[in-house]
Amino acid sequence: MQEVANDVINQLGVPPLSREQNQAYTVQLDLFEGPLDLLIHLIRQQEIDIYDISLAQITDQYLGYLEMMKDLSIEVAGDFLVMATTLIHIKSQMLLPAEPDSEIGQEIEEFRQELVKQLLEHEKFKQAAQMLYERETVELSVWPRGDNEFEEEEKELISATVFDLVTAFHQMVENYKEKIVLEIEGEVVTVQEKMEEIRRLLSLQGALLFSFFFERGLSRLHLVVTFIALLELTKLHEIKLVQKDLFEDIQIQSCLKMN
Amino acid sequence: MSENELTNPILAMLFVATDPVTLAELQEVYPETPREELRGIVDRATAYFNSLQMAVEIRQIGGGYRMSTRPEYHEDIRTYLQTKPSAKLSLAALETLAVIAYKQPVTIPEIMEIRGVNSGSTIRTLLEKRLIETRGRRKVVGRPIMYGTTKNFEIHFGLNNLSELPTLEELEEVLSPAVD
Amino acid sequence: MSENELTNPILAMLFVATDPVTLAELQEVYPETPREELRGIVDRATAYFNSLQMAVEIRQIGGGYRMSTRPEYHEDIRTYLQTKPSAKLSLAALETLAVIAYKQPVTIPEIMEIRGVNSGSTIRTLLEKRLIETRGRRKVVGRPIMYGTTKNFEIHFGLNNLSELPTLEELEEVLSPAVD
Repeated sequence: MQEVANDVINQLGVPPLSREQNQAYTVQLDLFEGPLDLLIHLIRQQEIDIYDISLAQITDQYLGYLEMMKDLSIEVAGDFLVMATTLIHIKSQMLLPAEPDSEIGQEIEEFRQELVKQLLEHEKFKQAAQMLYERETVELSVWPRGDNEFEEEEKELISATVFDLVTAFHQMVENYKEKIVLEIEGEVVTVQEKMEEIRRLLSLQGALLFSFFFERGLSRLHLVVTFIALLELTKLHEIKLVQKDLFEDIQIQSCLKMN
Repeated sequence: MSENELTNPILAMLFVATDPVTLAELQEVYPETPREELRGIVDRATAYFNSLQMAVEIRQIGGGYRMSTRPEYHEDIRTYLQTKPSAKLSLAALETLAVIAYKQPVTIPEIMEIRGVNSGSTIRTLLEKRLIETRGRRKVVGRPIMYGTTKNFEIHFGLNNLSELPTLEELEEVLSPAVD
Repeated sequence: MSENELTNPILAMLFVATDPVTLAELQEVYPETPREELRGIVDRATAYFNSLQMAVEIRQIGGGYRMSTRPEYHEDIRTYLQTKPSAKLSLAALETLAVIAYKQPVTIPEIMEIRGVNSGSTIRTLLEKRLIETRGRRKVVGRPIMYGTTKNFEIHFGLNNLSELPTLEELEEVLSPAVD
């Protein structure tokens, strides 16, 4: 697979992912996804074995780099600052006069080893990302068959995942919140007024859908009043409510002769 | 094969294309090659391909060339296409299902309030697909039926139980507008 | 050709299918044929088809068989379809995906620890592209959601299954010796 990938990549002229191409004097912040990337870059630049890194030295370089970004008015992401704080803390501990094998000394060595471990682990995943990049390059140059001749006319269908479900709900909740905002300045309505409104609408249209009253973002008060008004009109035999099938929308029909 | 260096790329185009590929279209891809030469290449590629007597053949149709399966395999293909589970939901069904999943047990008027539209027919679809079920009646005026999700819903969405459903708060950072 | 009477219909199905065709699907079409025999037929059909060195080849991908064009024709096909090269994943997305692929099921805090940066918005991108999916919750404080890769991940990266991914140790050997 590796050779195939390389072949295709060469053939396609795709530059390999590399963050080592920058010159020492150019600063490309987006080259470093995070503090671990920057640390690895600094270690590579020094050509030191990752196992032999000196915390004091790497801290100075790291802070120097952040300083340079600041001078260039480049905003430094929070993740970089968290690492900076940690490094400064460790370095300040190292500056304290302490006996050679004190607890602090041990703590610092543990931190150093932990950092080396984290950097090595991080590097592996960078390489895994590179491998995925190469595979993706190959796959993006390959076409499966397009829509086939038997395709059913099922437009707009999606095969849903949990993510779709949450996203759909999130979207509706957002819309709903907006709707509620519009209702805050609602005026008082009476059942009588609602009955009049329904009579007027029915005289214009003959029939109404129940959902009509719910689609307009009316307040809960409006909906309750509407509901009572509908019941009242039913009792007066002015309207009848018809549901053609279970779950179908309810139709409000006028019982009065149209003139 | 490849008597001509264009033969294979052209066959690849016929494979990918959803409509018949015309000579004019091929001419656009290969502006250097004279039209008649191009015609010769496609015709010979077609003849060669069809001589292999494979499951697929190239036919001239609608002023172009099209790869399609031979009619004798249509029945098997139809059976195959029917095996594909129709696990697909319309957007309306997905929305209704989302409200039911997060607000269950919930009634149709309540779903309507959140969705802003009538959800009757999608409720039916979801019941048919056994993604939701009835859960008794709400003790309010009209005693509307309440709905909730089924075991099948959990299986469909790969959940062990409902508590695995991400909460809105949790996905807030994931769902907030992408920064990069 | 047709050493077996099922060879051509199966090749026709592979031609028609837009997704990889699995043995389980073929089994549904041909319930009478033993699974292993079916596997033999598909494998031989694949070998025969690929031996013709045509514009299209059959590959095992995402747990099934799929016909697709050979990579060397991508430029001509792109010209014909008038498409630009598809957007590739960002470096951040690839890195996050690599962590998920190798450590799955994995939570956002765990991904953050390895990457050293917040990965919320790339998670969203990967979910939208259906390269990852939720996988229940980790039974630790806060019960964070776990993520894993999807079938679509395998297809996107040309894998038949996850075990085809090189191990992290292998990657170290292949890619790291003395960086230029």
